[in-house]
Amino acid sequence: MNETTTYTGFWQESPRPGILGWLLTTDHKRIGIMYLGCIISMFIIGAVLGLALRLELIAPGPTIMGPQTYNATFTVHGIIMIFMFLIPSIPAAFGNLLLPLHIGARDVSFPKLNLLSWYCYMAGLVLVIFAMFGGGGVPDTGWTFYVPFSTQTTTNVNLAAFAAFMLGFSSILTGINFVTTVHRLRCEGMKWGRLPLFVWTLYATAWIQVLATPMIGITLVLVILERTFGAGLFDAARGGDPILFQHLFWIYSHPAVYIMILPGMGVVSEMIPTFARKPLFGYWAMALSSLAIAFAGSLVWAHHMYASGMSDLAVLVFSFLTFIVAIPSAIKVFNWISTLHKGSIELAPPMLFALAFIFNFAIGGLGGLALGAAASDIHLHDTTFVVGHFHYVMFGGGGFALFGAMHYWLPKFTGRMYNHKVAAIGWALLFVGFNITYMAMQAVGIMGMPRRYYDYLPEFHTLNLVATIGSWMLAAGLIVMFVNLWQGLRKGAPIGKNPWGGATLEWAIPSPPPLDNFGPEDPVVTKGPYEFKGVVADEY
Amino acid sequence: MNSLANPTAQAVDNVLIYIFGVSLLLLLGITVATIYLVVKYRRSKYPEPTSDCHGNMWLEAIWTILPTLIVLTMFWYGWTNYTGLREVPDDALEITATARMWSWQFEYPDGRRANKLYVPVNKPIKVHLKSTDVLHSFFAPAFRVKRDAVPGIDTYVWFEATQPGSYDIFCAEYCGVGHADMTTSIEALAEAEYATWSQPQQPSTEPRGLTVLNELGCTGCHSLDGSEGIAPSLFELSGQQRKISVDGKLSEVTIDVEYLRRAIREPNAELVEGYDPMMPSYDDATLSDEDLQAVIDYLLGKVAEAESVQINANELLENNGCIGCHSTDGSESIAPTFKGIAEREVTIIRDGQEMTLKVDVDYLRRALLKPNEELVKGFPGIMPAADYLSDDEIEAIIQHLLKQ
Amino acid sequence: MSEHTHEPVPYRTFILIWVALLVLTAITIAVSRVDLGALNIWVALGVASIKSSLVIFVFMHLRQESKLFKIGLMVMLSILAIFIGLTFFDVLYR
Amino acid sequence: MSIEHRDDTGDRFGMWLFLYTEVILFSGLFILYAVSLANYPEQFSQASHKLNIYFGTVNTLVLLTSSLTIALAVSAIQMGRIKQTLILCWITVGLAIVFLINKYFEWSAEIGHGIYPGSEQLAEMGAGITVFFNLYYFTAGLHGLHVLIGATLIGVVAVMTAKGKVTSDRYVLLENSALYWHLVDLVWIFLFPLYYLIL
Ligand code: HEA
Ligand code: HEA
Ligand code: HEC
Ligand code: CUA
Ligand SMILES: [Cu+2]
Repeated sequence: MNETTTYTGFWQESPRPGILGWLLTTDHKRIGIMYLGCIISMFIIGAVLGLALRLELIAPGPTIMGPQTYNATFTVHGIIMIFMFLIPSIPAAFGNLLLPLHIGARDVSFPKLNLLSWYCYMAGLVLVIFAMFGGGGVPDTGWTFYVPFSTQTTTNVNLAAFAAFMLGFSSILTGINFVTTVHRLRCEGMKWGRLPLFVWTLYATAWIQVLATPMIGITLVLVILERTFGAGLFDAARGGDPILFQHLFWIYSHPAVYIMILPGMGVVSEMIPTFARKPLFGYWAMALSSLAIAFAGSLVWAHHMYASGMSDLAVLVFSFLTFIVAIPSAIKVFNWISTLHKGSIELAPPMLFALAFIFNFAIGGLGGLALGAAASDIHLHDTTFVVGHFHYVMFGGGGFALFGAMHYWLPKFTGRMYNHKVAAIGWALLFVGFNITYMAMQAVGIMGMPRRYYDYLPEFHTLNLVATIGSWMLAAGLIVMFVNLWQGLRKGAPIGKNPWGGATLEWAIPSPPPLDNFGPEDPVVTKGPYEFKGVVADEY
Repeated sequence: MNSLANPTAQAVDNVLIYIFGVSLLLLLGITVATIYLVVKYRRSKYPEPTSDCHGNMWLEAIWTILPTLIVLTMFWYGWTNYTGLREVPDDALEITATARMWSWQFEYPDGRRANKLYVPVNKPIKVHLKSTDVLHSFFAPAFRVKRDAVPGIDTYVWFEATQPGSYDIFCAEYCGVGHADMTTSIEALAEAEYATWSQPQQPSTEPRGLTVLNELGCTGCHSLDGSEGIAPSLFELSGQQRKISVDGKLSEVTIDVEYLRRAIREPNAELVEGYDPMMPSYDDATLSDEDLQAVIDYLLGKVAEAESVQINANELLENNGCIGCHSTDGSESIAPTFKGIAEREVTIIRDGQEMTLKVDVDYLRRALLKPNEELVKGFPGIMPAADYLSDDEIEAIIQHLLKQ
Repeated sequence: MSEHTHEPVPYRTFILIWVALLVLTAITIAVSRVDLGALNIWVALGVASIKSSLVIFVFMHLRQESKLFKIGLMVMLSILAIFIGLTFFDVLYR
Repeated sequence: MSIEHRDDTGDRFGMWLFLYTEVILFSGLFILYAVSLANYPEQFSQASHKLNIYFGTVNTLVLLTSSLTIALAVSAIQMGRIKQTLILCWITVGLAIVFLINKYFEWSAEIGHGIYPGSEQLAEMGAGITVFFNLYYFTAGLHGLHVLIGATLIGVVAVMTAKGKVTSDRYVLLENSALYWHLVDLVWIFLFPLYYLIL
């Protein structure tokens, strides 16, 4: 990079100066950065609550909190982690930062809508804060809002449900934007077969956001209406059906887990070729399996309900469909591993996260198979095994992918590099601590400890203690990682255009990117996203 | 997880072992392959990749078909064993479990109730699940069975204990503050012990009429001791005068056999003044003529026996879930403790106003029957009204509490 | 015209469609007064589907849009059908 | 980057995507309807008879006609007939208001009879009927909200047209509001037979 001294990038260039330049911006990169800031803050709040949960479970009986506090804590932990952290994480933050760059566009299709979606997200955030501190009591329904409990409890469920509604709306707007952008704004030469995998997964995710999210909207509105009018739509005594609520809830919330994991898979599919300097193995299989996951993932929601009292025929059908979703995931895992074959592998920090992703996701996903089988789920349902399963896929998968993305792309957007050694230490602590924590949770779940229990029988003590200790190691790893990133990205050594030797479009423009992304000329693409011949990594 | 050779546990364990086994192999394979490749093709050894292979149709086909076959076996095995959890052997003993915030009550075919699930060994047990408020879930880890109790919908589980012992029951569906405390146990008893347990404790000496009154739930509304509630007491009826209204016209009758017969067969034709027409009518399908006679005889003649009704207040507190929220040892989490309640001064909130009262019989009766009208300060208004208990039972509980 | 717009639809077409919609409305009401048992609901839904196709294809110009729009609509409708259909595996067989 | 970038097809596609989400939003209520109808066929038909079919029919006509006028408005602006466009838009808004007034009278009458979510009278009519009316109120209420939003949208676009911000070669805003309005009509096309016409 020649103009290092004068070059400023999108951080400084802006039609409006100062804070308004951010709050009123329609630039996808600035909106992405604002999302990222909020998401990481929410993650830290949620994670501290998670740590508190583990601390309570360090020994049987109330240790640091009573039952009501515990229930409120896991509810808020769950709502934050799902609706405010993981669902928007990669799509809204890195999707916004990268989607236009990846397809050679100057922005998304609807920049103003994009900003509106960030404001919806903020509104949801503020509402949750009101729900927590606004009197009436912190919501205590669990993130699942199951009726009839959620229509009876006296806590601030209405506000929390409305907050989730707003967050859903924000997610829908992002989805609409991304689908349209991918269809309409690909630059010249950017054929479907040349889209980076990250774009494919964002595209598949965006369809889920568009087609599934409204269902949670109407479901939560119904909960609010039930609470206000007492209509009894889910009350069996008045002709309603409480199990129907669960259908409506999971029709969204199962596809939502693929909103959480698909973009992560996309991130990993970017990093593995780059650090193996080899084209992604089975490009079309990878692209189509993303769509397959999105589609098949919409058919399996009732696997959360085998023990709910629904019909046995439904158990048969949904168990079958659940196993079908596992197949495209398996295809992805095998293709990632084959990409390594005969490559030239560098274990840079993002690659460490990518490899950890594969391992964690495999454990979580294979655990999902035990949950998908009808007989074994009857035992495992609503035990801490399920809690272990979803932390493996959501944190070990989605979370690790996000951290990987931060290590991989943030230098691009700040123009500075963090310390690689410290990053590796943070990663190791995180990886080991993570596995100790959640492996122990899975084990105690197999023994039969139910979830959402603040107190438990003595025979579950040892493993819970192990899990709690693991969570401290995890926390230490996270702190090391965040501090290192923060310092590196602000004060680290300046980097050139392409620190990793990546072949997608963003690596061909200066770091940080200029406000108009590609300068005056629109880019023209002539080769696939993983053709590394002739691409050289900059020294930094 | 005690490893038990009971049928439901075996059905589930087979599947668990199969799936976990295959998964472990897959995980091992994936991990070893990754580590091997990462080490072998490290950049320090291979500065440039030695292939730029874009993929391979055959490999893609293999790792589409192979996983498909694997998951299909898992699915099928999981499903067939699941049917084993759903098909109840014909000779099962049927017990009804009622879940409520936050306790379990088990009711046996003979009407006996308990708060632990006593079962004989080597006998299939079918447990019908009911809920009176929110979702709960019956979870017995040792038998690997679990099913939600859903208000208004009938669900069930079945299991068979093959060895005597005590096995945990958890509530596995989140149901509020007391969720983690909603635990009890299955007490599997050897046949002989179970036989003794299921003997009626006191051989019935009570008159037939009284039995019928209890069985049909009359005592749910009517007291037998003179205390008036939602329905007139049935205490010492013989010869009493009653003000009744027929089609809105008031008149007075003296209680006799005929009056009682009409009052039971067609209760709403003649209403006792001051009461609502809420009593169901009992035709001869539910109440045979003989039993009706027995009831009337009992009501008119053997009044004195009413006092012999024995109620064990301690059992009532346990079986009705009071102990699920109220402790007897002075600890307080969800609800005020019963310990020392008799000498207590309570601060209550009624209609938004705070006031302090001394605990007495009337206060306790209000607290039991209309718990949410006067809330003890600092506690949520979550206590269900105990109005399904008979007046006698209420009275017994109050007396018992005052002795605490 | 340019790539952004398409040919205007003549007023006459719209008015004809409107008349068709009114006729179909009359038909549904008429049919609904005849007892066909469980068939009633299906007839009502059938007529409603015809009416909505008219609205979608003509009033909403779907006819003139590219394939993408049509595929999108199909995807949405099949997902909808799946949501409703699979729910009935539970509700009808409980 | 915020250099003006024009892509009307993209804008319409975005609108269609938004309409999909609206359909799914309503479909939550339609699933509840379908399941309850399967459970309580007789009660649903009884309850349906309690609804006033005249209100329903008149509103159907009103909405179909408004759908026509807004469709005509799009053709009008394509042909550059601004004046006609404005008139057609305002007729549409007027019809929307008629719809809402009609709804107001219909609901007042029913609420006057003690039929509304959570009312005691409704509870006494038994499980199936209660469900029917709850669903009816929620669905029609949500639909009414959409009528309100759609009418506002069209009003705003009409004002913009009058000011020359929506023109004969730049009218995607009008097209998109029209699309939204047609959706409102579509939902009613299903709502009407499902709630008013079950025998
Ligand atoms: C990111 C989120 C995420 C992801 C990706 C998944 C993925 C999967 N989940 Fe998970 N799940 C959750 C988040 C997620 N889940 C959450 C949050 C809950 C609990 C919600 C609550 O109740 O609060 C839950 C609960 C849950 C249940 C209900 C448990 C219960 O409550 O009883 C079930 C049951 O079927 C299930 C199954 C699956 C399956 C089969 C997959 C599959 O997609 C997994 C596919 C992956 C693999 C199969 C592994 C990788 C492949 C290989 C290693 C190759 C070899 C594989 C083969 C040969 C098959 N999940
Ligand atoms: C993405 C999703 C996500 C993530 C990342 C986590 C992270 C964690 N969760 Fe989470 N969890 C959920 C989603 C998630 N959780 C959901 C959906 C539920 C279900 C809720 C319900 O039942 O309704 C749940 C429930 C749940 C339970 C079960 C409650 C119960 O059923 O009884 C437990 C118990 O241990 C737990 C623990 C933890 C822990 C220890 C972490 C840890 O990973 C957190 C460790 C991290 C830290 C402690 C942060 C340390 C870092 C800092 C302090 C930052 C410092 C920063 C700088 C200096 C810059 N969680
Ligand atoms: C769902 C929990 C719950 C159950 C079950 C329950 N209670 Fe309570 N009870 C409460 C709560 C909470 C209060 C305090 C608030 C109030 O006064 O209503 C209370 C108050 C009382 C009081 C007044 C106590 C005082 O300190 O003044 C009595 C007496 C009582 N309950 C008896 C019973 C009996 C007998 C039963 C069983 C038939 C029972 N309760 C079942 C929750 C419960
Ligand atoms: Cu009852 Cu949990
Ligand atoms: Cu799921």
